[in-house]
Amino acid sequence: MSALLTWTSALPVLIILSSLIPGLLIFATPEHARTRRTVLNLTGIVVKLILVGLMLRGVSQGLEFRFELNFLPLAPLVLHGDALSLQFITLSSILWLATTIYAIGYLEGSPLRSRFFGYFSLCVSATVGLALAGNLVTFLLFYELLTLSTFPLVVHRGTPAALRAGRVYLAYTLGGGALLLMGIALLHALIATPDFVPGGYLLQHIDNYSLGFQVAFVLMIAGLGVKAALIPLHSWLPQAMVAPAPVSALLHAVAVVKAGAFGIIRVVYDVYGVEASTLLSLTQPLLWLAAATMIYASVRALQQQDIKRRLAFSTVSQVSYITLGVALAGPVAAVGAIVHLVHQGLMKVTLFFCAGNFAETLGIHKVQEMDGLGKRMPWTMAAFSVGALGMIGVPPIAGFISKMYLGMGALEVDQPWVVLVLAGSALLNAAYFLPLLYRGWFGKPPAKGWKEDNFYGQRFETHWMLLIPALFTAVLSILVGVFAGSIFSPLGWSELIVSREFVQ
Amino acid sequence: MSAMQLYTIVGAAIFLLALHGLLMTTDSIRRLIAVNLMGAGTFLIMIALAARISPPDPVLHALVVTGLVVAISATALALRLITSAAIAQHSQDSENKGDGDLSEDVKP
Amino acid sequence: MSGLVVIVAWIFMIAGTVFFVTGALGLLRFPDVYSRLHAVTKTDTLGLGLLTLGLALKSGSPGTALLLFVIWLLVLASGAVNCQLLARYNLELEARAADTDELNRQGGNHDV
Amino acid sequence: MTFELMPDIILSTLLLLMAWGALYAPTRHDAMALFVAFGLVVALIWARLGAPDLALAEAAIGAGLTGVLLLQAARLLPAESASTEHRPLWFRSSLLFLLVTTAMFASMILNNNSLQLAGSGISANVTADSASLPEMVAAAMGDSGVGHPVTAVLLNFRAWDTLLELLVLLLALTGVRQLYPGVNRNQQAVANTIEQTWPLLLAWARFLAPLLVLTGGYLLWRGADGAGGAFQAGAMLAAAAVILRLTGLLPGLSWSSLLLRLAVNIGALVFLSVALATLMFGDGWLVYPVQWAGALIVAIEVFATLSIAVTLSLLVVGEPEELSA
Amino acid sequence: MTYALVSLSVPLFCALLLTLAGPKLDSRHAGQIAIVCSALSLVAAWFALMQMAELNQTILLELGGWESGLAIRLRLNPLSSLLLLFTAFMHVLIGVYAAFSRQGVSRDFWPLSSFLHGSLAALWLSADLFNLYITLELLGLTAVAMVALAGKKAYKPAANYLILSLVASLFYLLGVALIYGRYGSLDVVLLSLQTQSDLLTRIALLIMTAGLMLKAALWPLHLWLPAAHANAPTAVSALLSGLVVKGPLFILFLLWSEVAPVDLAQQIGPVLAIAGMIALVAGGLSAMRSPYIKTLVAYSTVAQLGYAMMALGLLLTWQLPQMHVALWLFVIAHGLAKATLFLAAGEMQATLGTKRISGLRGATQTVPVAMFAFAVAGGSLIGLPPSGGFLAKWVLLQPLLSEPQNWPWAFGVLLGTLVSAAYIFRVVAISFDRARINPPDIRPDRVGHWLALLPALMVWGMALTGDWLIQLLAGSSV
Repeated sequence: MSALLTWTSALPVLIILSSLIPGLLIFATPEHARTRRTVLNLTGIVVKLILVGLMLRGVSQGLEFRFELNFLPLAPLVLHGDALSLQFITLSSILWLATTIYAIGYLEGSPLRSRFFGYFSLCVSATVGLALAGNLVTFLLFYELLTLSTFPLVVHRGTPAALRAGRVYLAYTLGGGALLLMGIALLHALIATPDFVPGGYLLQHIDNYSLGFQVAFVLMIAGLGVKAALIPLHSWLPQAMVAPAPVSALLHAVAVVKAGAFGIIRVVYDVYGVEASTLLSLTQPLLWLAAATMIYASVRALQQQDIKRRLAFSTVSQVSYITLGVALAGPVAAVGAIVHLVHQGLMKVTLFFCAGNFAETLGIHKVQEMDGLGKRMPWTMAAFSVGALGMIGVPPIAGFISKMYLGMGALEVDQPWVVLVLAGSALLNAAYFLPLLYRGWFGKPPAKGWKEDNFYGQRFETHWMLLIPALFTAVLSILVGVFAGSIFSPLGWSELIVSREFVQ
Repeated sequence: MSAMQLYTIVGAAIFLLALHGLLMTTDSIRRLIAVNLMGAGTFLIMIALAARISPPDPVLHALVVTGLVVAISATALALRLITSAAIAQHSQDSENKGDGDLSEDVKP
Repeated sequence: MSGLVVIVAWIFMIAGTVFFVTGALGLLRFPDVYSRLHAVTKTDTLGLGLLTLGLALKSGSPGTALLLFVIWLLVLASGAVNCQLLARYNLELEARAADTDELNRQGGNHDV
Repeated sequence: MTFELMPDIILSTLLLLMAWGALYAPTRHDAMALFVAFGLVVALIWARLGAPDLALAEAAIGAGLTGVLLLQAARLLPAESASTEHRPLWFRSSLLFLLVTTAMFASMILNNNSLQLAGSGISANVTADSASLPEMVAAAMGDSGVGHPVTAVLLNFRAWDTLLELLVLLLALTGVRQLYPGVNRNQQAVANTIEQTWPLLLAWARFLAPLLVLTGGYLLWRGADGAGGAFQAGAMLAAAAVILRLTGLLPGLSWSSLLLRLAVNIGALVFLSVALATLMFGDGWLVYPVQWAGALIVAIEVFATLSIAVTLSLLVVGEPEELSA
Repeated sequence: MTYALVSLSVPLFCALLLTLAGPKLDSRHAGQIAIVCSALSLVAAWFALMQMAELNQTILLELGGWESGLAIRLRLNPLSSLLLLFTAFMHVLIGVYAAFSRQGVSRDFWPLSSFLHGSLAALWLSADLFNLYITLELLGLTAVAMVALAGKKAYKPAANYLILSLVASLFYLLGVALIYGRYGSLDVVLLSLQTQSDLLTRIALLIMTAGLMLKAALWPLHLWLPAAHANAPTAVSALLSGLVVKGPLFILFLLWSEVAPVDLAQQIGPVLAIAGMIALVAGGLSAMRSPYIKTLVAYSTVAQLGYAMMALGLLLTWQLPQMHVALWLFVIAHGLAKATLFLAAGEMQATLGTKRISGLRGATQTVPVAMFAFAVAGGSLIGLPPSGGFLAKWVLLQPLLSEPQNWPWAFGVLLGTLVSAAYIFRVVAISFDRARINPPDIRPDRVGHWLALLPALMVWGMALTGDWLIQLLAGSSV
């Protein structure tokens, strides 16, 4: 307990509390106290950003941030801020800022906003806790809390359709959580639960527990695969589209999906280690699974008529890029995977914000209804195009860089067929994104006007709180792409992580 | 075949017969009688065991006395419960016949 | 001398049991409640008297003899009282049954 | 060998027949009557097996009070619904199963002598060194404070069981009291007593009651060094109270009177305070100082008898308004 | 040992005084006295636990000072002291709820709950077979009397419960008689040295196990439980499910881990474990199908006891003493979680005026705190980290997963988790339905809801003391 005294051990806890405490306070604020709720939200975000900045500076100077609380015998609760977790935290904090502003605008005047924002901040604190987790048991703890805090968001509207989607979501995520628990318990039974060690800590036990490790790996990947939306376990994601736009943005760009991917990165790099996983021949099947997910999801995206469902399937395929990069088990591919975690987050959030704007302002849900959108909402359409092009991999937007690194990584570990898959997937991305852009910019607006036309004739094309976040993340994904070379860009930071990962 | 063996077997026979009676009958009073018979069977076995030595084993006798008091107090409670349940059921039926079944769950 | 006493005791006891058996037979054979009551109580008291007399003789000690005698007195009293009570109760039952029949016949069976 | 077993065989067959009757007699009244008779035969068998105080307790509690309870319940209960005339097929087949299990148990008892039933008595049981429990009891009788071994076991060696026993009685009464929540005093009591008690019955009750109280007191006193004790004495006094209550001679005591509540609780209270006293001042929980052991046991027994008698009579003939708080 | 005895006798004295006071005290004052007594007993139990923690070896006490075998033997080991503390803690929690929630309880609830506390304490401490019979009987009668508190509708289930409880006790008594006949001693410690696995001991132990399984409503013999627990008053059903069913389980554990010879225990182990697994699934399925809230919670008791039975079965099959840590962690975590489930269910039933689960639509808005308590307690039943249920499941899983041939049992635990998740989230999902909200009849009783939440927070707080609990329990193998 004495570890609490030094500020380096207190910082991780403070980061989690910085979103937990405002969340609990928001639960208590009555529905009409709109300003107090917004103030609480914003202070929470600002404090978290400051703390994350502090930790960023500390980690780059090589400080050690570690907090420990005994929980299970040989498996204490450990919060450890290392380079990988920091990247994920910075991503989630920034996107939490954008999504909160967007949500305040989006939910203007709708009921139960205290409950929504309460669970919203609980969800973010679970994500941050998950990122900071120092060993598998702490990871499991925050993984399950993430499920519990996101379920009320998915069923926020309370309609029968939302409840059905919520039940499917719960069935998958709780099932996944149970599998993950089994995997972690199996590992704990074999070799207890030490902290995450860059390069993995299973190598020396590999000869006497190889079967146990393989089964544990399959269980854990299955458990994490539910949230990372790998092939057989992905169908909850499109159905969760029934939730309000900020929730789908949060789920698909910041919290749930990324938690799954982040978990896979942790398990492969910091538990098994690249060497052990190749020895146990685990990476190859994972590679095939990721590739299959990429192609299958892109094809399914083509068939979707609803914009948000199309974006959902595109997320399923994009996240499997990360799994692909991890499964390639090469340093360059690893950089590609880790940087794609950030890039995909930025681009996908922009796309969801824009989809939300279209639905909220002009009541557009289907792809056919997007004709002539560029004239009525030029700024949102521009942000949408930036996101879409980034997804396809057009330079200088962020998507291009991660795909390039993934391709080079694949060549480095001489898996040429992966480059083909990447190219194919890029083509499919283009196939399902370009028609939207074409309709938006070159299509004729509907003769008898839009279905609904809110915010017409105001200074901005839609509510300013909906527009600003979309533009902010679009600009960010461009900047990240352009200044990829600098140290402070996600690419630079990923190279720092990978350099520590593959140093030995 | 000594007397103790005979009585142990008879005790067991009564126990099983009473168990059979408990499972077969539906009337509460008869099931209660069956339980009392089971008790008597068990106590008979205990006393047969006690009678194996010339001054019979006082510990077993003490156990049986305690068992008897448990039996009477439980039977008294059971009988009172059964009669109150039957009276409640009786008044409930007559009340229901009066104005239809009061559905107690979700309000219309 | 004790041999003689034992034989006499046995004779009394056998006589007692014979009375018991006749009482039981009476219980089975007699048609209505009152005669069966009569059979059981009368024979039991006499049978028990003979039995206790035989046992008292057999036991020899005056203490137990007195005790047996008191037991016999108690059974005698309780037998008589119970027989009387049961008979009276039965009478009442029959009287009540008779009224209800009469009521039924009189008012037709509208109140069934 | 079977000749001197003849009375036992007769009694056993009688017992089994009565048990069968008590379960499957056509009407409920016959079943109850046969159950009371069953209780008497069991008391007879126990007396024959050398347990006089148990036979006494069974006759008083098992056959007597339970019989009154059953008959009282029969009066209140509506007629029995399904008559058990028709015997379904699986009823007979389960009887067969019953016979088979009894035969198996009998063969086990007969040939493997693990219960030492056939032998002359318990050889010092399996481990030679430790004396069998009855021998231990006989050895420790000296400073147990009483002469009769059963009372010594009940009130000294296993005093904790008897204390919990008194609580069981108290609990049964508390349970029964829940059944009459709202009954208030002025409600016309469902006359337990017969409307117009016949003079003969009154006279008989007046004769029996003092006799019962006398025998109860004798049993309580005799319990120290012979067959008897708190439970049997309590049962006798309860029987006396039941008779007086049924014939209306004894007025109903309502639960709101402190006296009744004190009487019900006194036994357990005294016992528990003795236990606490021995824990605090003596040298252990329920460790009676040897020189006062006899006096302590008698004191406990007196209060226990009082509370048993009152509790049993309330259980058997307690009126609704007597019991409702 | 004196602390344990004080912790035992305080509730008994309180019960006697409350019956003595009778109508003089109204329900509120009686409640306060009862809560003070349980708190006192809690403090005494805490000191006993501290004494056990640092002594870390069993204290035996021959009652009445007679030599072992003749006298009844009380035993205090870390396990029984922990159970004493747990019982006292539960009584304080539920007592506070019963006293201060608007639903309230009748006056006779207080002496009965103190009796329950005393008889449970006597059961945990006793190490004498016949003494266990009497405490079992005391427990049964108190439970029946408390079920009868709920008024007319509860008399029939209470009568049925009493008859089955008597049958179970007589089975147990017959087994005790046979064992005494065979070995000539009633003391658990002495018997554990003498018992051999011959035919008679086998029969006696089987008869006793049947009786105890009927009393503890373990899977095949559980049919009386839903009716009895669903019709009892709210606070009573929390006590019944949380504590009363655990008494016979403790005796079953004592019987098979000490009294029975090792090879007999190893034979019954798999049977109990399989029965536990079936209980998990069968109880869960019937919970999912039941249309009423309280019946769902009652069936979930039957299911969760499946976990305990599986832990006991595996403990006996592999003779791994540290497995009993998982068993007792389950018992404690289940007790606390089930208390909140029943209290929350009772509060929702009273506020929304419906017994049915379909009537809970929109509960997150009409009765938010009660629904939150239900979800939190449900989380512990499922075993979501960092709750007590998770702790118990984690400790149970360790030996299962260490050897590949034990993995099917781990699959059973996984199945149990999914089934319990299904029936808990069935209720939680319905409560989020905003389309057809079922408006409350009366204003929700804020205090009662928060008090219902208290035990659930405790079970989630168990995570902090998890390590210490496991060390303590592991210390006392038996």
